[in-house]
Amino acid sequence: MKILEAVGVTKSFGGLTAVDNVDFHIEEGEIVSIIGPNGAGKTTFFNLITGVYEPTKGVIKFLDKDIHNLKPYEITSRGISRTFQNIRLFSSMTVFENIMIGQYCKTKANILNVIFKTKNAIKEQEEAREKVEKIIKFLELDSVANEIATSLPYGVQRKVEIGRALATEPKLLLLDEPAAGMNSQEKVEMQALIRKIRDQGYTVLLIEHDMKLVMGISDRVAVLDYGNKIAEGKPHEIQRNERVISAYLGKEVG
Amino acid sequence: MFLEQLSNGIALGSLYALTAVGYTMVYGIIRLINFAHGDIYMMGAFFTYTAIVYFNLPLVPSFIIGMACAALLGVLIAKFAYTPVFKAPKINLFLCAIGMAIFLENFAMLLWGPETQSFPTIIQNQIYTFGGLKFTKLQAVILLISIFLALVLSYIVKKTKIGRAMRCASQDMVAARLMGINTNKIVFITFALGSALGAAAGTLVAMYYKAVYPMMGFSAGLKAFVAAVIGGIGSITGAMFGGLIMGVVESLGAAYISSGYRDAIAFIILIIILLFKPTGLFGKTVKEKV
Amino acid sequence: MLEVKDLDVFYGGIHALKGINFEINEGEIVTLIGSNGAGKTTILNVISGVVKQKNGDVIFQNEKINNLTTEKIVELGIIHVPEGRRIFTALNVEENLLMGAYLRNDKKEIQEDLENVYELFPRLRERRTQMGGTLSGGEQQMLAIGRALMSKPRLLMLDEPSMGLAPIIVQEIYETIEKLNEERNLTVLLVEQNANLALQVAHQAYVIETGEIVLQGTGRELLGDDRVRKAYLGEE
Amino acid sequence: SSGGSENTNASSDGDIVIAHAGPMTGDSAQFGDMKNKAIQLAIDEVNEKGGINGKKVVLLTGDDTSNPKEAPNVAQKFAQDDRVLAVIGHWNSSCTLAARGIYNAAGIPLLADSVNKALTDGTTPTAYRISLTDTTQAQSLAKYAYEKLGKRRAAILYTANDFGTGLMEDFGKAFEELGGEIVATETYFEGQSKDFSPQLTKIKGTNPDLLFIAGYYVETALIAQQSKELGLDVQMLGTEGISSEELIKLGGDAVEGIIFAGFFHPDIEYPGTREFVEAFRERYGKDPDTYAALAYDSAKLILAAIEQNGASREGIMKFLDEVEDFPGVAGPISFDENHDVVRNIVVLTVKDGKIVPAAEQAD
Amino acid sequence: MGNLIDVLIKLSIATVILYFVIKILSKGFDKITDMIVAMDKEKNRKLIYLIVGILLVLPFLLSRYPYILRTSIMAIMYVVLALSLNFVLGFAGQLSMGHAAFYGIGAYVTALLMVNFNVPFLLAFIASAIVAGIFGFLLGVPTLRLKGDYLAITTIGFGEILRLVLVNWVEVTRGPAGIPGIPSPSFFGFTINNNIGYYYIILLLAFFTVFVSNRLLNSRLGQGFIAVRDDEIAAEAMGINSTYLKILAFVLGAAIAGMAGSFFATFVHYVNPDNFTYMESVTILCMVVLGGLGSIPGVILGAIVLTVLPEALRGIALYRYAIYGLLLILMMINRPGGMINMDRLKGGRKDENSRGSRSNKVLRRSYSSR
Ligand SMILES: Nc1ncnc2c1ncn2[C@@H]1O[C@H](COP(=O)(O)OP(=O)(O)OP(=O)(O)O)[C@@H](O)[C@H]1O
Ligand SMILES: Nc1ncnc2c1ncn2[C@@H]1O[C@H](COP(=O)(O)OP(=O)(O)OP(=O)(O)O)[C@@H](O)[C@H]1O
Ligand SMILES: [Mg+2]
Ligand SMILES: [Mg+2]
Repeated sequence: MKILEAVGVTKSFGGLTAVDNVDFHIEEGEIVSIIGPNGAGKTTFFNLITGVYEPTKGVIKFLDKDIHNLKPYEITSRGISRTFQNIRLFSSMTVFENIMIGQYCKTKANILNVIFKTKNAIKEQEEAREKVEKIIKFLELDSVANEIATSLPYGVQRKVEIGRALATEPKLLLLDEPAAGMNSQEKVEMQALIRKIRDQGYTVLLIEHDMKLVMGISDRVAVLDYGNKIAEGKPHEIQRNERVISAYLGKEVG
Repeated sequence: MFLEQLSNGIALGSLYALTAVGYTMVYGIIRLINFAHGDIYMMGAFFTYTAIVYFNLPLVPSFIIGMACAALLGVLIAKFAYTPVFKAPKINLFLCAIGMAIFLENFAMLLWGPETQSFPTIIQNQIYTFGGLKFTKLQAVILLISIFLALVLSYIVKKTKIGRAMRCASQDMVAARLMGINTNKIVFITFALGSALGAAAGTLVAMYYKAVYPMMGFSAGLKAFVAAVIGGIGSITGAMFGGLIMGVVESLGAAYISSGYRDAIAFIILIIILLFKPTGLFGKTVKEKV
Repeated sequence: MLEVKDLDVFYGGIHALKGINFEINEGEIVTLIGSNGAGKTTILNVISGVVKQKNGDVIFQNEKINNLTTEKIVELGIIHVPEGRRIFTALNVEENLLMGAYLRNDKKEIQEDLENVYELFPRLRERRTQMGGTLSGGEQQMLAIGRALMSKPRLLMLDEPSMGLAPIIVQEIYETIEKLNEERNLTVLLVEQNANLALQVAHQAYVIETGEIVLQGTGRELLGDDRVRKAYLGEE
Repeated sequence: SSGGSENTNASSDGDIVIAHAGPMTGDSAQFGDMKNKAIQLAIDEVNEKGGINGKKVVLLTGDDTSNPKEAPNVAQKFAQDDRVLAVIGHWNSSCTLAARGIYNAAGIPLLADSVNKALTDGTTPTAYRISLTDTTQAQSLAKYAYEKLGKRRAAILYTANDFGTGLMEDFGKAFEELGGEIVATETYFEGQSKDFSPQLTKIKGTNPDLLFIAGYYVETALIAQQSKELGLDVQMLGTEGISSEELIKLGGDAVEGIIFAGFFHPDIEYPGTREFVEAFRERYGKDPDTYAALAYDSAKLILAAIEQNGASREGIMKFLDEVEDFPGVAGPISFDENHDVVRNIVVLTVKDGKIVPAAEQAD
Repeated sequence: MGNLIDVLIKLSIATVILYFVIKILSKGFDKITDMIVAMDKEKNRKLIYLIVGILLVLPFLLSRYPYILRTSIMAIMYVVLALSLNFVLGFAGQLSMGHAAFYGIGAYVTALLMVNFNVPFLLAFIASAIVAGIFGFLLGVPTLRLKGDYLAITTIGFGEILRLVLVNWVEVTRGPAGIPGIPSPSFFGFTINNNIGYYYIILLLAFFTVFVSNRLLNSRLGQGFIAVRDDEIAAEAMGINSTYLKILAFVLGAAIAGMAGSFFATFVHYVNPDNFTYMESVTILCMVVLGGLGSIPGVILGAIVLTVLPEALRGIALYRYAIYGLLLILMMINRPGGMINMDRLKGGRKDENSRGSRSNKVLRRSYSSR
């Protein structure tokens, strides 16, 4: 089943068309990667899906419902969650608290419940804590759970971002360059982690410049260049695509 | 009567503009609403006043002394009160500036006494008419000076190397240093310049109203701030226009709506403008890339 | 050319660098590799004066530069492309590049170098008047490197230059680094996560782990080292 | 120049303590400063003669910064201090109104020169007023303007505080009752407004024959200058709030001919007036103004009360209730049953750069 | 000018003394902070009981010092006001500089209702909170579009407009003359007519405010506030409706400030527009930041210190406000996190080598328009 579908999506900034008439979809349970040169429009495409930008043209459907005019927080509560290319963790919070924020949209207590500490409010808070603890275990972040998130090394911060996104219990997870700034060994671990996440039943859409990771993990790869989708297919097909090689991969990988 | 009110407005507006230009310039560089700017303006006026009244110097040297002392004061303030707080959150700097404003007001009161002092009359007020608009000589001088300063400052900030360095320092001090920019120097130059401008404005206003007093900076500072924001804070030409717009709106508002709500009208205009253009008339919207 | 002696750095209670020693000869490419949080960035920050050490010295051309301010260090020709790029978001691309040449006064050569940078990164030429803050991640990275080149460095320190760049650009950047090194005798201190690439171009390499140098050798030597292959090159 | 006076003199047990509460910092500090100087002068004169019954008199000063929030704090501080026998102040009506309840509860006599009529509304019997109420002043001025000056079309420019608003309302009412017309009413903010041109331009358009300025001297001086510049050439009438030498320093030629009310003038001599003026001048290098004179008289009243009835709060109030035609430098002082002073305004004008009594006085 | 030297000498002495006082006190504050953070639940509860106990018997200890009692009442009232601003500034990170307006609205609503319509205090009190809350909502709306300095000036404008309405709308507010003769509050026929009574009313309100702040801070909403303050875009991406939270903060803050205003009106029996100026807003702002933005014990301490200090300094009359200004500056330099700042302790790794770049940027983002 198509979990996400984009039809004719376009985004212009003034004179610049960052995403140009892109058709795209992803099936439930897939890992799909978007690659392309720097400035091709990948991050912008993520921003369109998550409601940070509104498309200039086109339709984006999530689970068959049009989402292109929803606010980011509404889209998140419908089940799309993301990480950021430039890490954006909450700087005055610990790792635990950062991830706990992901549970915000899964809890319901309003101001009165909170002030009077109703039974339900306490209960849902407890449940949220348990879920977060599970996620922390899953990501092996136990040892840094009480550290201020932004004082940690980049690699760990990326993991925390993933944890935070998972905590919103998304149906579709968008990862923007999760392995950037990691060494090869860490990339291998990241690859394993993403696979593990998919095996838990999440659908994953990935932006990444590390070809080893992309090719090793993706069910399907889409390539953007100057906002246009210039290719789409299985990893091995993409690796051999002339246009992709000249625009993006360069000689070595190709 | 409309034309008369319009000239009143332009005259008043040029006073606001003059103060706002210095204000906005300091803001542009260190992103600090320098709440003490109004009080530096007051100190500048007092310095000139002291030179004239206590040391019997003629106007021009006194004026220059006033500006120089204010520049020095500005640098001292930046060095001892502001730079130590640069690393802390924004709000601390803001409070530091408020503290400085309170301090300067009371310091001036201790030195010169609380009462309003009369500023010697120096420029005789001739009246010029200009297509139905009436100006006194001093008003014309003030308007010309503020336009001139706005032009010169815009040029410095936009086109010169030091101006570019100023803009860099305002965005990222560490990165600016990595370019070889001596950011401390830049900050001090900015403050010296901004404070000298403040002193010039303060002195001209004191001459205009023939009065100096310790609290003169308070509402002037607030008004200049409003003018700067209307124009888009950080934009020098914006401050110029913001000041003029505010002067005119205030005068017309006082005349045709109600003098009691005069200041409220200025703020209402401000809020309306901000609702339509959240960064002021000339402010740039630098959207954050996600 | 540069000598780092017994460097100790603390962040609050954390001992981030524990007695680091190494040197760089003129004309060399030296690389520091190591896992996340090992202290690589901290070393560069100490050299460029952004972070102050507790103990130890940094000596550049036989002079201690410990106590110099960042801008003075830059004047000596030590240029640092920092982690996280730190381009000026409200300046446009060309203004950013010109800021790199802040300390230079040779107008004509500046123009030439500007052309060279555009040559190297045609993408930047296309984006000349765009505000730095709205560039894509990779474009910003190009801009940061280009800006550093504009300052005619004698020692160029790059912190993870390949991060976030398309493979084809990474190759180009490394080619450029080698070219500058060969043609202009530029000395380079390179911090990289992509150990494979870095070790290929490096004359000398150091492996840092939790604030200490645990291995050193030429690039080739380390490429062949088992421990390195296992820990950093992701080979089984 | 002056740096204001020191706050407390060291006091020891058994000293006689009276207090002054008023603005020593902030927008109106100049007024508090003048009053403090005058009170200190009166006290020092007594102390030079050996004090009262051998006891030294000491002044405590409390700064209310013109802020009605601070005034009660000052009041409470004095109220708690058993030594304080009486309080002179506050200068702002709003401060007096905010603080009077506390003085009343503590039974401390309060001698105020604030003009708002609510002040002596009977709810706080320990409060006395040594200046005229705004109403009385306004009525006298309206009558003078209508009958003596023969004006019929008055424009009013008033400061937006209780002083200005009260005067504006009462003057307008009285002037219209007499048969005159109020052609314009405009306002401004004390201490903040420095530009009056829109108001004046508008007033000019209504063609008045009198401009009544209900405010203080700084703004009145500016208003006079700006009306000249705008070509508004009309008789100006001011309040007691401008009777200060500073008016002329600030206003120069522009205030020449302005007519205004006062409670005091050095040339209108009563017993002690000349000595007071000279002593003040010698000590502070400037002429005393109305507030200084009234503050001096207040201090003298209290000191006389202590001398006669002993050092107690009740004794002072008893004295104030009974006093008749006490010889003040601003004229004889008696209080009516509301505790308001009984006196008339003097009409002053500026002639050749000097404040002089007007040729014709009010009756 | 003759006294230049004199003034300078006195101020320098004051600066040096202040500097050392702050240095010494800082140690104390750190101790307190450590203590609060390290404290377990049981101890915490005991300490709170102790403090509450002291607060409850305080007025009897002070019965012979009405001035101190009055100052305590004012201090507690400012605790309420500072905590109410803390909702907006500390929780939601919105720089509001017109907070005195809500306080003024509360005071005037109570004054008008009680004086003109003989409404009982409790009703007037509730009405004050509601009306102030409505204005909080109105002011909250533009903040959705405005950031940092632009928001600051807008809130200043709001405060000034409100004050001008109070001054000019003479028919209703009696203009600058203010409204005298506001009756004392009475509950079920029992009238509060001494300061001990007022003390307990305001203490109750303070307890209520602390309670609400505390519950809120430790809830999902409290965490949501912090997230929005740190990085609004990321917060939205995590499913947080930042619009709702910001407006909630404004409404809550305004309503509680309105309650404080209502209390003030009956306590002083007189309201006047001059009570609710821009400087008043600034004073409240200083209390929050000086105490420790976002930290409840910090804000409480800030309010107490900044109420008591000017009273304590009355003795030095003319130098009082100059020294107040100096204190602000020195505090910001020597103790940027405020007196008691829990965040600072949590992130205890920060020092001069800190990842300043990153965290600084975030703070910049929340308080300035970049
Ligand atoms: N807010 C904006 N305003 C103007 N231009 C923008 C904006 N955001 C992105 N762009 C431009 O749109 C293009 C696409 O940017 P985007 O961030 O989507 O690239 P990307 O594919 O993610 O690149 P990278 O791999 O380098 O991160 C770039 O050229 C960028 O400069
Ligand atoms: N400002 C700071 N405050 C606290 N700890 C810090 C700070 N900066 C760095 N550290 C710590 O110092 C150690 C070294 O950090 P550094 O950034 O130098 O590592 P790195 O090798 O560059 O890692 P990365 O690959 O993530 O860039 C890490 O443990 C890091 O958490
Ligand atoms: Mg991207
Ligand atoms: Mg690093």
